[in-house]
Amino acid sequence: MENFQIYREDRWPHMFCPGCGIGTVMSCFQRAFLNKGLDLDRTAFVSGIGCSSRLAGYVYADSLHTTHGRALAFATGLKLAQKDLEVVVFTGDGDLGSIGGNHFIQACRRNMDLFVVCVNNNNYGMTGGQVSSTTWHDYLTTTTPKGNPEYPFDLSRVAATSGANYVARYTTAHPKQLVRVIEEGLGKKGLRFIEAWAACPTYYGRYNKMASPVEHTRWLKENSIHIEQMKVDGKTAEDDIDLQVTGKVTIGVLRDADRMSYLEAIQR
Amino acid sequence: MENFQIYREDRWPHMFCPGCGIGTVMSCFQRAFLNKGLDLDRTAFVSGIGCSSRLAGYVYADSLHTTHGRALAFATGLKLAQKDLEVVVFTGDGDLGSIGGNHFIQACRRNMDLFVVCVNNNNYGMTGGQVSSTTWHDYLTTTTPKGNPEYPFDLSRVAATSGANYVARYTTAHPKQLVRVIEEGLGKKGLRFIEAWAACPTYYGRYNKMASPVEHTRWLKENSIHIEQMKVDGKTAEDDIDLQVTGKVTIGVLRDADRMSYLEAIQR
Amino acid sequence: MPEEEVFLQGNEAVVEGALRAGCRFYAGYPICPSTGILETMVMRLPEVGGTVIQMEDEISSIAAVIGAAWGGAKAMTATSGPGFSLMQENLGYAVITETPCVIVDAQRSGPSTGQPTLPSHGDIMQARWGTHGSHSIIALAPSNVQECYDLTIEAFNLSEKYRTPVVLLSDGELAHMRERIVLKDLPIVNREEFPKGPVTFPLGEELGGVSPFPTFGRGHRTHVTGLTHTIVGYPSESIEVQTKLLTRLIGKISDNRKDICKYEVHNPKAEHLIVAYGIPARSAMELVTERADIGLFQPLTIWPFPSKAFRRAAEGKKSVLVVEMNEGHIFREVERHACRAGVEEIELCSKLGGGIPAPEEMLDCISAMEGE
Amino acid sequence: MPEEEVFLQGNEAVVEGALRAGCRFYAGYPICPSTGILETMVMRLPEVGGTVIQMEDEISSIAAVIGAAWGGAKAMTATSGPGFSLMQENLGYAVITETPCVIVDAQRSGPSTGQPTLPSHGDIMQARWGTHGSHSIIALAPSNVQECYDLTIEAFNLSEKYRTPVVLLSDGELAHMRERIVLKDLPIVNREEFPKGPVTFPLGEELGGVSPFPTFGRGHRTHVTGLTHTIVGYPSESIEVQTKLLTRLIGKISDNRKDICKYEVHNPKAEHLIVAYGIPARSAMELVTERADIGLFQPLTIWPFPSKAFRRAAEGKKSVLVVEMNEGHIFREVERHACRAGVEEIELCSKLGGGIPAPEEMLDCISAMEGE
Amino acid sequence: MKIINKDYCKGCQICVEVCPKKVYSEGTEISDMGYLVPLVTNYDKCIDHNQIKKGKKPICELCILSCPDQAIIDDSYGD
Amino acid sequence: MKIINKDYCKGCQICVEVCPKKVYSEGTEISDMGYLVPLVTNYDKCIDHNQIKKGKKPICELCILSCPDQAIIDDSYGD
Amino acid sequence: MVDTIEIRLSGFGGQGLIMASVVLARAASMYESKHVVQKDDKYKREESGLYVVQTQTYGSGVRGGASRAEVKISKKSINYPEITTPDVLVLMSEEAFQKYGSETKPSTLVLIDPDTVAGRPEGDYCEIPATVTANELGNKIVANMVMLGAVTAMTKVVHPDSLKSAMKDLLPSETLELNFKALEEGYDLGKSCGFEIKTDWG
Amino acid sequence: MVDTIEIRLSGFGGQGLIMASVVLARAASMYESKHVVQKDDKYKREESGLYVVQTQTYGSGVRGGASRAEVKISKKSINYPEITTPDVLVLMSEEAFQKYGSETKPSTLVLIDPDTVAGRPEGDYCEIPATVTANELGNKIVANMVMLGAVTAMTKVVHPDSLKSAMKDLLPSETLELNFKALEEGYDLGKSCGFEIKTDWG
Ligand SMILES: Cc1ncc(C[n+]2csc(CCOP(=O)(O)OP(=O)(O)O)c2C)c(N)n1
Ligand SMILES: Cc1ncc(C[n+]2csc(CCOP(=O)(O)OP(=O)(O)O)c2C)c(N)n1
Ligand code: SF4
Ligand code: SF4
Ligand code: SF4
Ligand code: SF4
Ligand code: SF4
Ligand code: SF4
Ligand SMILES: [Mg+2]
Ligand SMILES: [Mg+2]
Repeated sequence: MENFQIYREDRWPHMFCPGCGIGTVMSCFQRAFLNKGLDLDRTAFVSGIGCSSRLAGYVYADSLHTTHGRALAFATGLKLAQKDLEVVVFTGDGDLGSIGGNHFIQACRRNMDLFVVCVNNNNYGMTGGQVSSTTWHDYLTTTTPKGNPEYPFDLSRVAATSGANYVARYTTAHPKQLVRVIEEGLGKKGLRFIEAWAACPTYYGRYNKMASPVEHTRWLKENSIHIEQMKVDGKTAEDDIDLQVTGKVTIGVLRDADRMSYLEAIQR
Repeated sequence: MENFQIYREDRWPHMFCPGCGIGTVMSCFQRAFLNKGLDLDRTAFVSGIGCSSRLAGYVYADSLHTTHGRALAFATGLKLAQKDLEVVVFTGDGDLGSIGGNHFIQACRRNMDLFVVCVNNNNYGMTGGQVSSTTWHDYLTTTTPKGNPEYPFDLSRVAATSGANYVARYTTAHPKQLVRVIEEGLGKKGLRFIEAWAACPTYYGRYNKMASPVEHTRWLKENSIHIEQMKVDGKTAEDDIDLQVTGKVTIGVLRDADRMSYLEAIQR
Repeated sequence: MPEEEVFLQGNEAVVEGALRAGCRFYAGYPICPSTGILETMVMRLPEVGGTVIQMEDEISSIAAVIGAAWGGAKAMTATSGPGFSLMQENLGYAVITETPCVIVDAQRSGPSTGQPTLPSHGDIMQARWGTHGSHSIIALAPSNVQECYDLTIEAFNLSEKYRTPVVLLSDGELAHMRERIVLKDLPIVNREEFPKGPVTFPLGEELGGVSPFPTFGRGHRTHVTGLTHTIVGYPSESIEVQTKLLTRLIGKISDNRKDICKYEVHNPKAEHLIVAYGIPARSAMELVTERADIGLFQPLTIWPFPSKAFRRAAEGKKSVLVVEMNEGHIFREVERHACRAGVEEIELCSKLGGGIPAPEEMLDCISAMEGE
Repeated sequence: MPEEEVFLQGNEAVVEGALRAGCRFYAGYPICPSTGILETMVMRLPEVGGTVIQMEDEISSIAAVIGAAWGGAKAMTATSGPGFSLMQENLGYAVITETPCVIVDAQRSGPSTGQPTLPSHGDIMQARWGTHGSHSIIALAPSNVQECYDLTIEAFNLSEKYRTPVVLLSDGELAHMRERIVLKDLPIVNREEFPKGPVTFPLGEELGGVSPFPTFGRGHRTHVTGLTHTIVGYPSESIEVQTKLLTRLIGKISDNRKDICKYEVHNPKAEHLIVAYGIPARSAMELVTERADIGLFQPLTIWPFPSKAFRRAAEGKKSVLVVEMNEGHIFREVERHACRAGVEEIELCSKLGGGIPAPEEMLDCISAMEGE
Repeated sequence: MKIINKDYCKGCQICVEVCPKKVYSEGTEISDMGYLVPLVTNYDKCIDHNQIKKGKKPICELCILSCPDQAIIDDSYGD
Repeated sequence: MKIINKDYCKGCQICVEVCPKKVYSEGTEISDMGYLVPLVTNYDKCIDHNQIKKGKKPICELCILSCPDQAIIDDSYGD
Repeated sequence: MVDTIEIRLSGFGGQGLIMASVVLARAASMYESKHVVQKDDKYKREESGLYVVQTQTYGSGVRGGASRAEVKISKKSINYPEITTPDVLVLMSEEAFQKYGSETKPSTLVLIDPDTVAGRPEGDYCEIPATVTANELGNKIVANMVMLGAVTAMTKVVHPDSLKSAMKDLLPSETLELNFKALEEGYDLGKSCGFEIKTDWG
Repeated sequence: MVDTIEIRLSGFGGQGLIMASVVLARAASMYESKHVVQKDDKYKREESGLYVVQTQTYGSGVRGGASRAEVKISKKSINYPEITTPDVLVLMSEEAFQKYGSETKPSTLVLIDPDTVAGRPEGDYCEIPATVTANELGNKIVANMVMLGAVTAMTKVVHPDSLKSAMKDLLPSETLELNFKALEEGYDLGKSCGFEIKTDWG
């Protein structure tokens, strides 16, 4: 299998730091996309601003690298103007969960027919490692030098509560599972949300005692717990609102519904 | 008991339409505020834009009537600059749940020490009855002449999932319960969210066969179900994401947690 | 399409103009006094196979419009002051990505929430300068319901021809005013599609700085970015690339003033010249039809300001009076050009607050000037 | 406070200026090249008992700042182009509610995302006109690290004195440049508190249109609104009220130009006059120190433009050259005033793209002008 | 006695609807503001009236809390 | 054979970490880009190598999927 | 004989005055002989048509508050769209009377609904019991059409048939009969009033 | 003898060149005799101090890419802050060499780290094995200080003690010893190189 079947090799090596989890998400996405047999000419990629949002520019397809936080709104217009185009959104925890939080929940509520991949590296990589809406409580960033006083969003639960049809979360320490849920999500309608936790060793890693890509990846593995395991342990998903009860982030398929999608609703 | 203990009688009669539910929320809030014995000189009111947001201007206290959707952000700054001031936010479903959705979920996530009352009349009253993020699926508004293709937010569940400490919902058909939860919420820390469903007979009512205030109020009563009753019926809260399973909106205290509030966290 | 005579509000005329121009996507958020456009679109656009969506705010409205444009649709949004402020960031994105689209700003009395139902022209300079960074923009200002229709079509045509966002500056008075108009069968400019296949040749080197449009989903595999980009669309941090890009983007508008700028001149030989656009131009017409010594220069294209035409019109005038429903926006343009054209008396007749300057008020201004 | 000599980046100097001016609240959102201000504030502000919060975006950052101002704090935010665009709506809210606050825009090369790490001056006009509706604003532009400090203090002082938002227009070069400066012990203007008790007497009738500030929580029971409001703060839909309000709001800035406007003139007798602000003023200084025939007018206050002072400086000049890192923002102001002052040759030396005009480039412009 | 302030009442009839004791009736006269102001026709049935009479605290107040216009007062409170 | 493209590899060592068969080792040489590129030292232990040898589909691929730089290919695939 | 007539209708929201003004304006604009469109040479056919501008004020948010609508009708092209002192002033609420009652000129025709307005202007006026008449017809909602009928009778600014054509365009068909009836009643009330304005086309 | 010296340090991110430039600039600015501050009469003490401007370029997002820092030091007030052709050019990566290697004048002192740069400029240059030296000292992270030492030796632009004072301000104290050592090694390497620039204060 060739590595550059959907990416622009003329732009390689890419801009991401050594060990940046975004690259792993790229690999997984490519594999799922190819498995699914989708057509690059009939797929468009939309992203916001951030390291993770740069991903769109590396796909050898039509891609719209937009403004910070607004990717889903651009994607909504694109999808509605060309309803049979597959529209994939690449975004980051800052782009989607901080400045873009409203477009995120509204798109989920509308169950807009978009496929969304959020690379959640728990901080703002692009601007140098500031706190984001998913930075863990008490963790260090350049703007929380004494530890983050805030609590993180559980982006996937927010998506599910807002109404997204399909919601799954894994980390880059789970590449094969990522491939599987991306593939599964690509086959569905409505809003499909894949949250991929990823290492940003350059900042989040460096400030939180996991400076090397390997350490950061290990941290991801150790701090995640499968939703089925949680059930076994007798915890409900609600417990992880602030990652305090379980101390870990839930992974797995968190919602798989079949509500009328936006396109279905307007085409009734 | 005097009617104008916290309101500016010099601005009476107020601007709200006959039978507008905002007025009922006013009455209930006044009662709870007085019951709680809070000091008007040490309470500030912040609101966004919309009929419901005009409420702030009627309270005889310091009040900041800001820009559409941003009340919580203004309130955050005010609270942090004067940490012992009680800050109350009045907002609407459009102001809070549509344009202001991001500030809403972020303030909940931060568990910012604010008391928030959202008058949810399921549409934009101020601008003439357009669809809002809480308009029911298939209901009519001036911008959904064939019925709303979208599904509504369950604002209270969004607040709870985002991390608000205290979340309660009632309708103006439940004035005494509203008084009770407002009073209860005023005594807590962190973000306290009261969602008050209210009639907008002029628009939402008129377009949806409940043109008179009385009909609209009846609709509110008939279409709500207490969370305890749901449990009895064997439904979980999740069922009402799109008001389809139960066909009704859940009322009651939906979350009552005791997570560290933002002020507590930064003052540790 | 056959012509039709109709009795419409300004907001409705905008919608009819948009439909005739080929608009097939509309995204918006309610705000007085532009709401009527959204509410009319919701009824009208689906009838012609278009799609309308009420978004969660104005930021996402213009974003959706830009997205739709890349999906191949002629697309539009409408708003008023506060919403127009929120659109500024993405307006700049449309500029740098050369996305054809139309933004209507039905101006109300500001700043901030101000007086939502009263008209004013306080957003004229904002339309030109509201987004950050060096750039150009096209903006048009109708003064009656017919022009609401005509200029909406013109806005779409210019946006397609120059691959640029175009702003239509209506106001609270025009929005709701009803007049009888003709839905004229005007020429329509359609998007020129980028040649088949991937985007390989220089963008924007054709057609005097404007390249054909590589619609998404047709195999062009275009990368579109708000970052400074090379002629094939890739991000670049080179100063040279940025200089070239901006020079072209600004030049494609300012070098084509002659084609872009529409204006009217009345009583060209009069010794006093009034400059007015929008509603005040109507009040001025009242004077012009009565007094031979008063002329009118009415820019229909506000940005780029028709500077050459204006300088011609201003030459030899005893005085130039700018009448505006703001604190003097176009006045600044007029002053520099009129001064360069040799006019000595250049004054502003400003109406602050949501009113419309009456002909008598203009006369007062002229008298005041003469009395000086 | 004792003076201190330090070696700082422009961003850090802004923070030190803010602290000395009494800033006790900061809300911001990271964006290059302004991020250093947020990151420095996070370390420094708590040391003096202040509060910093990183908000979810720029809209909420400026909102929090305005909220904090009403809570009694001197408050500030900083951003760059895209974020500044997002702040426009609430900037207008600060204007109409007369909220003292400071907004720093460390300008980068735009439009849109552009080149985040390169400097430019593409937001100059935006600072003046970016929000909708008729209004006024104060904006200052430093050209070195010392001025970053000095003018931040000046910005706070002016914002308190005139109860208005003040914009500090720095840029990507200044933000990161390090120079040695003195943390001078400059005079500080503190907020004048509204007399005890409810707000009953006319707002803004005192002090030449500026009223004392009714801080929240002190029993004033003030209603603050972005709607047009009467002198006691209640919403009004009257045209008359709006006219009065806007006349006062605009007048309190423009009528006090003399007090507000800071500028420098070098080689006042030279026959050529360069107009430059920010970094290009430094390049111009290089020429001015070498050539007696070249003078420099450097506005430190960009808005309101020091028009009277400039007209005085321009009178009798053979030529005026405006050097800008944009497509000619201040040029438009200069052209009208220079023309009115009788100058015939008025040219723009524009540097588009994230570079800094070198002294030699300015010389080329002068030569080109002479050669004409 | 429950008193409806005619300068504030907008005739929404919510008081008529919510009162469990049918204390209010629809009214007949149009106020200066143009609204049909209800009448207090059955005050003696009012729960709170009877409470107060007994020296107890009001316990119903549904009408007062529901009235959107702060138009209803009970002047026997606080006696 | 697994091949690491020296022009793309940034020496993050993730492949070394994730391979269950310890096929990769840390490496010794700095590439032109300035990174320490791992070595493929135990290819015969590679799960997928053995799969392909058996004519079966690759089932592991952890290294390829994990590599953030698209730097690893297996040139025996597709044979 | 005037060549331009300015009509102001004022009252409170819900009385349908904006609709009345739109009916009148549409009638004058679309159904009176040849039509004209402003400001465009190709389309300028001055023959005998009427120029019309209809405007209205909105209050923000508040429903049921003051409402005002204006129609300007002329044989000449209409530039300045606002009305300063109207030729015809309809007052249907006390608030409207307080606000606009005095903005008249000696020739202004003032129509007052005696049941919704308490005050009376200093000069001449005419009482048109529109609300009562409408009530009698079965629904006070058509008081606006009663007033419109009266205005038309007194000004002849448009032919009643034009009004009916406009009403057909604008009103739900099941309400047409009632509205026509109201118009006619109003027309009679207006005629009986004795005042009139002569336009040069009426 | 020059009255202004322009120094450009270039390489890739992570080599600490920005830190080196800040150390140098701070040393020159804060620790060399009398100090001066620009553009303010009250504070203008021209006596014998140095004017310093330090600038740098950032790439957006990409870490480990090209990095460049510049210091301009003068006895005169510094206006134009940018460097055109440097008096001293330090090259620590091949990419930097490709980009800046030719932006020199005949008098430019070019310092190359032979182990990280493959190419060589046309004119004179001096090889400073900074990375190897740093490695030998125990951590290649201090290659920047080796280079800085060399630059100082060849230009005398600041006294080494000034550099050490600046380093104390800027570097974690536990790393100071190693950094000082690197500086000194670099100083020796620089001295042994033979080239030099004479400033009028050096
Ligand atoms: C309006 C606006 N505000 C701020 C920025 C600066 N900015 C660029 S990327 C970014 C954060 C991106 O975070 P995330 O989406 O998590 O991406 P990451 O870099 O972590 O992958 C910010 C704040 C911007 N470009 N635009
Ligand atoms: C930026 C901006 N966009 C739009 C508006 C127009 N607007 C005013 S109120 C409102 C909706 C208010 O809805 P909600 O908060 O539900 O209040 P309601 O009137 O229903 O009580 C809108 C869209 C505005 N003022 N500002
Ligand atoms: S800064 Fe973080 S997110 Fe950005 S490329 Fe580097 S490692 Fe990845
Ligand atoms: S429009 Fe609706 S929300 Fe607004 S005042 Fe009227 S009834 Fe209330
Ligand atoms: S509830 Fe209040 S406003 Fe409504 S009818 Fe009764 S008294 Fe009047
Ligand atoms: S207090 Fe209760 S019983 Fe008495 S009038 Fe009011 S609603 Fe009726
Ligand atoms: S995972 Fe890829 S980039 Fe990282 S060391 Fe291995 S081959 Fe190199
Ligand atoms: S495919 Fe699996 S076993 Fe083989 S090298 Fe890669 S990670 Fe190791
Ligand atoms: Mg991130
Ligand atoms: Mg609402």
